Order: sequence, then structure tokens, then C-alpha cells
Amino acid sequence: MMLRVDVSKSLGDFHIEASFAGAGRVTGLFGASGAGKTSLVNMIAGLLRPDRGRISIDSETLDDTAARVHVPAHRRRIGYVFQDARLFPHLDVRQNLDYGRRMNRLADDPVQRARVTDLLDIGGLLGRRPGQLSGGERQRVALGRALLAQPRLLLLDEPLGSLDEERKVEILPYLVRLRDEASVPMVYVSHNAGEMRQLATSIVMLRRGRVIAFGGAEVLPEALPSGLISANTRTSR
Amino acid sequence: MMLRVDVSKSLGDFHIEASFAGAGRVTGLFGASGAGKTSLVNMIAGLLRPDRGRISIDSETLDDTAARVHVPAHRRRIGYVFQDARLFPHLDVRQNLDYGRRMNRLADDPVQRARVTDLLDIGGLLGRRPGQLSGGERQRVALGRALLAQPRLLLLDEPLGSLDEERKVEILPYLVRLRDEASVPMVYVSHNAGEMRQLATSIVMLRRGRVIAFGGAEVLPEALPSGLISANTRTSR
Amino acid sequence: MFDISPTEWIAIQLSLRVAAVATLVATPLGIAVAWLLARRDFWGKSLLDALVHLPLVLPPVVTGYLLLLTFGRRGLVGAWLSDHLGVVFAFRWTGAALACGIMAFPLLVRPIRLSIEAVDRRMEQAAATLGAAPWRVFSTITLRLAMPGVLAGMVLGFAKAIGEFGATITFVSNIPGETQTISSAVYSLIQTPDGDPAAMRLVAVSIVIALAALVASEWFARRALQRLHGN
Amino acid sequence: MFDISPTEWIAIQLSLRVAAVATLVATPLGIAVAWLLARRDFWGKSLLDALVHLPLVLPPVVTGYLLLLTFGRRGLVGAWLSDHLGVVFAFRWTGAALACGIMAFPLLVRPIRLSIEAVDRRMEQAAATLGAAPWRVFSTITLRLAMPGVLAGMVLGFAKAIGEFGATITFVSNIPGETQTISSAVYSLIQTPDGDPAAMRLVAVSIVIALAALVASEWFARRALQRLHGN
Amino acid sequence: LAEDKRLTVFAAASMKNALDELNTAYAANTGVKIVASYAASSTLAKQIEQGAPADIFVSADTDWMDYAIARKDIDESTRINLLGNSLVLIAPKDSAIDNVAIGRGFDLAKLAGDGRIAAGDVNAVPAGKYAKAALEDLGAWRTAEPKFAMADSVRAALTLVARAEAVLGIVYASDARIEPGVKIVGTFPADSHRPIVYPVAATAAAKAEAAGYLAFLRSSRAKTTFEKYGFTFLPRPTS
Ligand SMILES: Nc1ncnc2c1ncn2[C@@H]1O[C@H](COP(=O)(O)OP(=O)(O)OP(=O)(O)O)[C@@H](O)[C@H]1O
Ligand SMILES: Nc1ncnc2c1ncn2[C@@H]1O[C@H](COP(=O)(O)OP(=O)(O)OP(=O)(O)O)[C@@H](O)[C@H]1O
Ligand SMILES: [Mg+2]
Ligand SMILES: [Mg+2]
Repeated sequence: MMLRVDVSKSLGDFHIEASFAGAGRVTGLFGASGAGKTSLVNMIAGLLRPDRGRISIDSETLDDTAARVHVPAHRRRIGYVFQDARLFPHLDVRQNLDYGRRMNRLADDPVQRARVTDLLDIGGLLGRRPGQLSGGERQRVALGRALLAQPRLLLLDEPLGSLDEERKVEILPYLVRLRDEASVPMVYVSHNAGEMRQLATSIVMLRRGRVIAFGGAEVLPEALPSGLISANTRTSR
Repeated sequence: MMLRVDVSKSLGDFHIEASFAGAGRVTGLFGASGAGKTSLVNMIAGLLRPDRGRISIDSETLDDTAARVHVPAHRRRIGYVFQDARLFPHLDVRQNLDYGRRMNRLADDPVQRARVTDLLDIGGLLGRRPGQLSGGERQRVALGRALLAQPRLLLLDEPLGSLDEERKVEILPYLVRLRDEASVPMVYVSHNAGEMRQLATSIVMLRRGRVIAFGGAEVLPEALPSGLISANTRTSR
Repeated sequence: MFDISPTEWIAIQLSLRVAAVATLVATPLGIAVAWLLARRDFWGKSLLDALVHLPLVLPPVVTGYLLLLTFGRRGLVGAWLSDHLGVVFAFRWTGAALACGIMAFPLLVRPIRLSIEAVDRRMEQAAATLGAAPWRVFSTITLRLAMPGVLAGMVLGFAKAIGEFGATITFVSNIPGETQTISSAVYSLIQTPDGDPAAMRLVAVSIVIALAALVASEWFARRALQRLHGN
Repeated sequence: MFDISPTEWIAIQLSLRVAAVATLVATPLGIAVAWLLARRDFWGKSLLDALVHLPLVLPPVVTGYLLLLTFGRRGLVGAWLSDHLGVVFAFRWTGAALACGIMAFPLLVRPIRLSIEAVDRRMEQAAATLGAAPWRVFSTITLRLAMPGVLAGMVLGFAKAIGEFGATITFVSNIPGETQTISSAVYSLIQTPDGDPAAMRLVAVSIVIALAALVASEWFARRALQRLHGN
Repeated sequence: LAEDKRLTVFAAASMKNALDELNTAYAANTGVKIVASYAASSTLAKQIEQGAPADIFVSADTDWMDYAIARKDIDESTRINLLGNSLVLIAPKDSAIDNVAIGRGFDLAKLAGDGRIAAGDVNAVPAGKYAKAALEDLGAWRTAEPKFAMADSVRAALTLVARAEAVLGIVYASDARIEPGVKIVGTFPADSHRPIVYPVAATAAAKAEAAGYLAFLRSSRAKTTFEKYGFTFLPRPTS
């Protein structure tokens, strides 16, 4: 799959001017808080319209401001795990998980559903409402919901941010498997270089709305031992 | 400061039965997603009433179900940075930051405010509304808002979860400084062992609503290099 | 005290039918208009808004008179409807329902609109990324989240329809068994020198009806709210 | 067409005064009642709820009559108020405002209640942890977030107060310069064989007033919504 | 004090145009300002019962005047039967029905066919009450009753006929004369119903000026005006 993005967009004083082509199976978006990662992902999903530019997947144009093309979000078949989980509050977990299948009129696939709920360890939560979930549980349900809609591209906006490391260790390989076996291509947003290294086949580094580097894992900052922090402790005591 | 917690609480099928005393300056709450960290913190803040038990800070009882004591949240002077930022949507960033000062009728302290906004790098966002912020920006403003209310205890529920590592590296030392110099005691929730090691002076390990270990950094699981993940990649390809 | 005469019984039944039909027919329409007002910008939006509020602002007699001019046998719309669809409002209970529906319309639309405006757009966005076309987003997300408003609108509308009488009596007059609702019966009783006790009896009945509607709606609303606040 | 007679001018001014006073006085009360209904559980809550809706359910004439019996010169409350506080409602414009306020009350309370119920409790919790006492949480968070509902309630209430006439004319009669509002003026004109043109002129005036109120409220509501949705 | 130069008249709504004209004239002549409140007679009677500041009560029928007198709200000695009216059968202007003889054997139901007969509420609105009484007297009520469409005022009944919603209507002659959309097709015999009377009286709490106003209402000046609006003037005019 080939994802091509060449857009510009202004949000208040903030300007995005980004162009890249994610040829690999997982395109990593890496950048500091406020770099424009979520905004870019929103444009790919069709939730935010670029002021100018094009977005395409393979030969299909999703956005082309010059040609006035804008495929609406619901026709893009792009799954999105939001930074804030955005579960539907009036539906229980089971219904949340089932929502994409219903909307896309897909056949019921109990095997797939069981596999996803097992992996995400949310089988025990199916009857609960989102308000009764912990932060991490919510994020896992959101991940399951996006997967079960069988998207052709998956956008993951810091999906593991609120997960403990044990769970990360469990889920990340699954994402790798999705990438390799199910060959669901992804755009993966994270500020964790380790995760990026694991998952991304090509990496887009963003700073202040602009692409400042593009390539393989080598563009990432060097990993610091034990979560990058110890290097700085001197200054703090 | 001495924080004593000895409570039990049922939430649906989930039962919390936790007892610990955080004598140190920073008590770390460590545990997997769904372990009960947020629920415990909510009880300390006074937002959730224990079914049974006591919570006290030094000699002041905050909750005592036997004596029917329940100090309401607004009288506890406990700052809380929520897992979801919970900024007030109708106020801009400046007003959000100022809210605690107004409510506690504290004198205006421009120096302190400047220090906090500089450190959190949110000086440029003061006129914005929460809806116009990125995920990480929102979390930083929430942190600033809690700090500027001058609490006697600070509850931090994964406050750095959505921050990039550069910013974490900047902010964590500040929290350490708060702990050491300003001597604002904290309860710090995280699933990042590295952060915990940095900050916590005593650590409470939770699993399924119960305290399973208590002590210094030695109770934490061993840190894995570069974000814990590489050890598992074998299984995933 | 509660010995109700046969005519009064008929009036009570009629009131229930008129109010129920008015509310049920007006609700989908009200939802559509509320959605337009909440979510669309179009030429003439203020006009539509004003039109919706009109029955509230005008003395009911005027609304009834305008209905007569429009939907009467000789009215523009009324003549067309009766010629082409065989639908007649004049002097029929359907006319009473039309009048009540129109009088209740502003009360119905406002709360629904309010609730639609309060729906978190981010939920709708999430639904769209899951493949929901706009109208399915509306029916599965927006409308469900706006349910408390729909219920509130229906209660206000139903209560108003039970109490309405000025527009109704002007439009379809007061024909026992056909268009005489509780309210118009009460009205004539109050105008009769010794009618007060009978009027108060009927007033008690309409209070009971409204109370029942209220309790039912509170029950639904409580459920809807619990759903939304997730507990 | 718009040559308005001096009596009519007086009626217009009176209508504006009556509707404005009714709305402004009823709003804080309506907020309080809405809050009680939205947030508190207490004995008699259903009763309060029913009482609030009553003016909607009863034919306006009945409400007016009950007001006359209660707040009239010889009424229980009316006599006490006039003896002890010197407040007289009977046959004064204040009585018209009282009648309009009561008739508008259910329309005012419902949307406010709806908006309060929709306020995210987590915001209130956040405010409490920042040291805000309950009433300050209410005034700085809940009420602000419920602003669209307050505005909607005020618009409905004001529009209703402009259109009200059944309860008003029954309670305080139709005295030019004192209690004759636009609506009651329209009523007497409609009862007069050649009064229709004058009635329509006044109807046009009340439409203009309501339209102005509507446009103003839309403007405020749009601002309030923008605030809440953060853009 | 200006307050002393003011009289408040509570009058049945159907009197509005005639009284408005007379009140203007009276104010011009005497300097006493007349404030008139027009509403349903029932409403006005109950308001007077509750202490309304009315000096004069003009009722559209005797029932509500009797009601007020029974409650001692009215100075009975000042009561006069001021106006009369006659009851007419009307039809839309372009109706085929015309020149109906109303008397014994008059079959209103047959005349209406499957159409409706508009009138004031036969239990509540004075004109409706008279209509029912007249039809009962003529033996036409039982068959005609199901065809009645009762309006809340004579004006509303008139409108129903003028818009041809109803094929027939029974209203006062005074109202029928002014509405261009209807024609009078018959007049009810005066002896088929109680005399139609608009009684006038001062209230028990009336100001002294009330007497002068009552006298004015009986004057020939008033007679001319009332007759212009189609009422029958009952008293012998005092100059
Ligand atoms: N109202 C409720 N009803 C039922 N179960 C609940 C309710 N609220 C919370 N829970 C459950 O209680 C457990 C603890 O939740 P809590 O939010 O305290 O977890 P946490 O440790 O903060 O997790 P995370 O790291 O994912 O935020 C979870 O399993 C959650 O599903
Ligand atoms: N509506 C808006 N008006 C003004 N500025 C905006 C608006 N929306 C976003 N921004 C700004 O655009 C920038 C990019 O936001 P975005 O959410 O894309 O960041 P991000 O890279 O996802 O950050 P994070 O890692 O913190 O989530 C931020 O600085 C944000 O403040
Ligand atoms: Mg983001
Ligand atoms: Mg949590």
C-alpha cells in the first residue's frame, strides 16, 4: 500500500505543511507534543479538510483540493484509534465493538471477535458501559472496535499511551502481526522511540507542522536506557 | 507528610481492598490497567466515597466511615491532575490556570505563574480554548492548573502519559524539584517503572484492587532496555 | 366527586387521542426541524426558526384563525388535501390534533434542538470512521445521545396538547364527541354560572393524565441519562 | 399600515415590560427549580415537577381563574401580600407579569433542566478538587455549561409571555394602560366585527418583537455553543 | 386629581366598537376618562366578585348580571336593561339557502343537510344559549343538536360561516350585519326565546361619576350609536 500525503492546513496560528509518502506497511509519525501529529491523522481519516493539497491511497484519491475531491470519512474505510478513546457512551462494550461491523454490513465473525477480545483482554468487560471502564480498558476497547471494522488502513494515535508495560508487551506484537500477516497497513503515532522501532517500517519526523526527517529507524533519536529519564536526573536534585 | 489509606470499595464486580501509608514525599501507585489506581486516587481526592475505611493526612481525618466523616473534595486542598485532562471547555487556558487561585482566594502570584507556564511551555497557549489544544498540551495545562492552586498534596494520574519524551525529560525534574524544594507531597500514578524510579520515594504495587507489594524502588519490576519491548519481539515475527 | 358523565368520558378519550396523535406525528417532524436548526446553515433559517416559534407568540385564537384560513375546507391547503388525498380537518378530531400539534411544535422542537447541539461531535466523527453514513450516524449516535431532549420535548408537547384549546376551538369549534376535548369542555363549563364544580372535576382528570405522562417520561429520561452518563 | 394608535402603543410597551419582567424574574427561579429537579432527590419531587408543568396542562382560563382566587384582592395570598408587603397583583400590570411568568415557567424550566442534566459531572469534580465550594461550582461551571439551555428557556418563556392572554385576561382583565397587553388587545379586536385589520397590525408587531428576541438569543446561543465546543 | 376623573367599565367583548365610540364622546364632553376592559361576561363577573376596580358592568346576558347581583357586587338599584338584539340565521354569502321562514315546523337539521351549524357555545356563550332556547321552543333542537359546531364567541361562529366551513349559523343581528361574508337568511321570532338583553349597572363600589355615565348610556346620543351598530335600544331615551 502506498499512502501519499501532501497537504497544508492552518489551525489558528499553527500551520501544517507536510508532504510524505508512506510506502511501508507501518508509517510512524513521530514528533513532540503539538507537532501536528493528530491533525495530520485527522486529515488522513477525512475528519479535517486540508486547505490545499492531496491525500491518496494507492491509486485512489481521498482528497484533492485542486480537483475538489473529498471522500467523506465513512467511505474511506480507514480505521482510527483516537488519542481520547471516544467510545460511544450509550452503547456497552459489546455494542461498541460491533458497531463497525454493523455499519459496514459485514458478516458476523465470532472467531475474529474472540481473537481480538482475548488479545486485548476485554472479554470480561463486554456488558459494561464506557463510564465503568478504567483509562486503559477504554483504550483497549477502542483498539478492538477499530480492528473489528476491518479497515484497509489503520490510524493509531498513541494507542498504547495509557497502557501499562505488561499490556504493551502483549499488544505490540499483535500489531506487528497485523502488519505482517493480516497485512493491514497502519499509520502509527507515538512519542515512544522504542515502540516506533518495533513497529514502523518508515518514519516521518514532525516538528512544528513540518516534516523534518523521513526514513527508517535511523532517523529516531537514540534510545536512552530505562525510559530516557535517568540521563537528566543530575539537573533535578 | 503522612498519608494513610485503609479502605474498601466495590465498583460493580470490582473490589478494592487497599491499605497503605505513604510516609515519603512521593507515593507511587504502580499497577496494570484496571488495577484500581484511578479509583484509589479518586477516594483520596474525595470524589469517590469508600464503602468502609479511613483516609487521613497527618493527623487530619479525611474519611472515616465508622465516624461518618467525609471531608468534601473542595475542602481537602488536594490537587488532582486527572488521567483525562478535564479542562473547563468554556474557559480559555489562562482562566483554567487561574481557576484554583480564584476559588481559594489566593493572592495573585505572577512569578509563580510565569515559572509554571514557562516550565510547561504553555505560555503561547494562554488565549486558546481547550478544544484548540493537542492532547499533550491539554495535559500540560491540567498539570499547571493543579499546581497553581497550591495544594498541600498533589495527585498525579499518569500525568505524563501523553507527553513526548523530550517534554517528559523537562517536566519530570520539575516534579522532583517540587517534591524536594517546595515539598509538595505527591501521589503519583504511572505504569512506567522508569518514571517511578525517578520520582517515587515509596511505592505501592496494586493488582486487582489489592496491594501486593509496598516499599522502595526495589519492588518495581526490572526495567527492560529501550522501553521493555525488544525482549518480546521474537514471538511476534 | 369523580362521577364522570358519558359526554365527559368521551371528551377525556378524545383528549388522549388528540394529544397522543399530535405528539407522535409532530415528534419525527420536530426532530427533523430541530436537526436543521441545530446543524445546518441555510438561507431562511431564521425564518424557519421564527415560524416554529410563531404559535407561541401569537394568541391561540389567531393561530386557530390562520389554521382555518389555511386548512379549512376553503383554505388553500385544506381544499387541496380534501380534493386530492381525501384528508379533511374541518370539524374533525384530526383538525383538533393538527391544531394541538402546531401549538405544541415550538415546545417540542426547542429541547430536541438543544440536545442535538449538545451532542459531542467527536462521537459522530468516531462513528463516521467506523463506516457509518451520515444518516446512520444520526440515527445510531446523534439521536440516541439526544434522547433526553426528545423525551423532554415530547412531554412538553403532550402536556401542551392536553391543555390547548384556544386554537382548537377556533379552528374546529367544539362538537361533543368529535372535537370537544377536556379543555374545551372545561372552558364552556367555566363560562356557565354554576359550572365550576364540574369544571374542577375535569381539571382534576387532566392533571392526572399529565401526571401520568410526566411520571412515564421521567422514567424513560432517567434511563436515557443513566445510559449517557454511563452508570 | 403601521400607523399604530396611542392605546396600541401603550399595549405594546406594556407587553414588552410584562414579558421582560416575567422572564427576568422567572429565570433565576427557573434555574433553581431546574437544578432541584435535575440534581436532587427529595420527597415530593414528582409533585414539584407536576406543579411546574401544570400551567401547560390546564386551559389558560383555568390558570387565570386559580390566580384570581389566590392572588386576587380577596384571595388568600393576595390579601396577605397586600396587607403585609403592600404588593398588589390584582388588576395591575404586575399581575399580568405574574400570570405570564407562571404560564412561561414550564417552558423556562425544562430546557434549563435538560442542560444541567447534560453537564459533564467530571468537570464539576475537577472544580471541586481546585477548591470550589458547591455553590461556586454551580455558578462557575454548571451554570456556564448549561447556558445554552438557559437561553433557550428564556426565549421560549419570553415568546410565551408575549403571546399569553388567556390567563392574563382572566386574572387581571383587559384594562387599557394597566393590563391590556398586545395579546389581549388582539383578543378584543378579534371580537369586534371590523377589528381584524387592527388585530393583524398588532399581530405583526408581536411577530416583530418575537423575531427580535429570537435573533438576539440565537446570537448569544451561538457564542455560548462556540465556547462549549471550544472553537 | 386625574384619578377622580376616571371610570372603569367592564363590558362584554361584543360591545367594543359601539362603546369605544361612545366613551370617546363622553370623555370629550365631560372630561371623565373611560377605561374599558373587554372580555367575556363570565370572566368580568368573576373578576368583579374578586374585587376588580370596575365602576360599571355591561353584561352580554342577564345570567352573569344576576350572578354578580347575587354576590352583592352590584348596586342593583342602578340596573337597567340597556340593549336588545335579535337572533338571525345566516349562511355564506354565495349560499343557495335564502329567505327561510322560521316558525313552527321549521326543520333546521334538514336545511343544514350534512353540513354544520355554527353558533356560540349553547351552554356558555349568550348567543348560543338563546339559539338553543329558540330552537327548543320551535321543536327543532333535538334533530339539529348533533350538527352544531360551537364556537367560543359569536365572532368565531361568524367566521366559520363566512369561510363556508359551516353551511348555516345562528348569531346576533348586530354581528351579522357587519360581516360581509355572510347573509341573513332568516330572523328568529322574538317570542321563541327569552328577550335578548344587555343589562348595565354600577358596581357596589362604583365612584359617584358612575351615575352620570349610566345616564349618558341612556341618552339619545347613545341610542343613535347603538342602533348604528345594530343593537335595539331598550330604554326610553332621556335626552
Ligand atoms: N462504575 C464501575 N462499575 C464497574 N466497574 C468499574 C466501575 N468503575 C471502575 N470499574 C472497574 O474497576 C477497575 C479499576 O478501575 P481504575 O480506573 O481504578 O483502574 P486503573 O488502575 O486506573 O486503570 P488504568 O491504568 O487503565 O487507568 C477496572 O477494572 C474498572 O473496569
Ligand atoms: N482549532 C485550533 N486552533 C488553533 N490551534 C490549534 C487548533 N487545533 C490544534 N491546534 C494546534 O495545532 C498544533 C498541533 O496539534 P495536534 O493535535 O496535531 O498535535 P499533536 O502532534 O497531536 O500533539 P500531542 O502529541 O500533544 O497530541 C498544536 O499546537 C495545537 O495547539
Ligand atoms: Mg495528538
Ligand atoms: Mg486509571
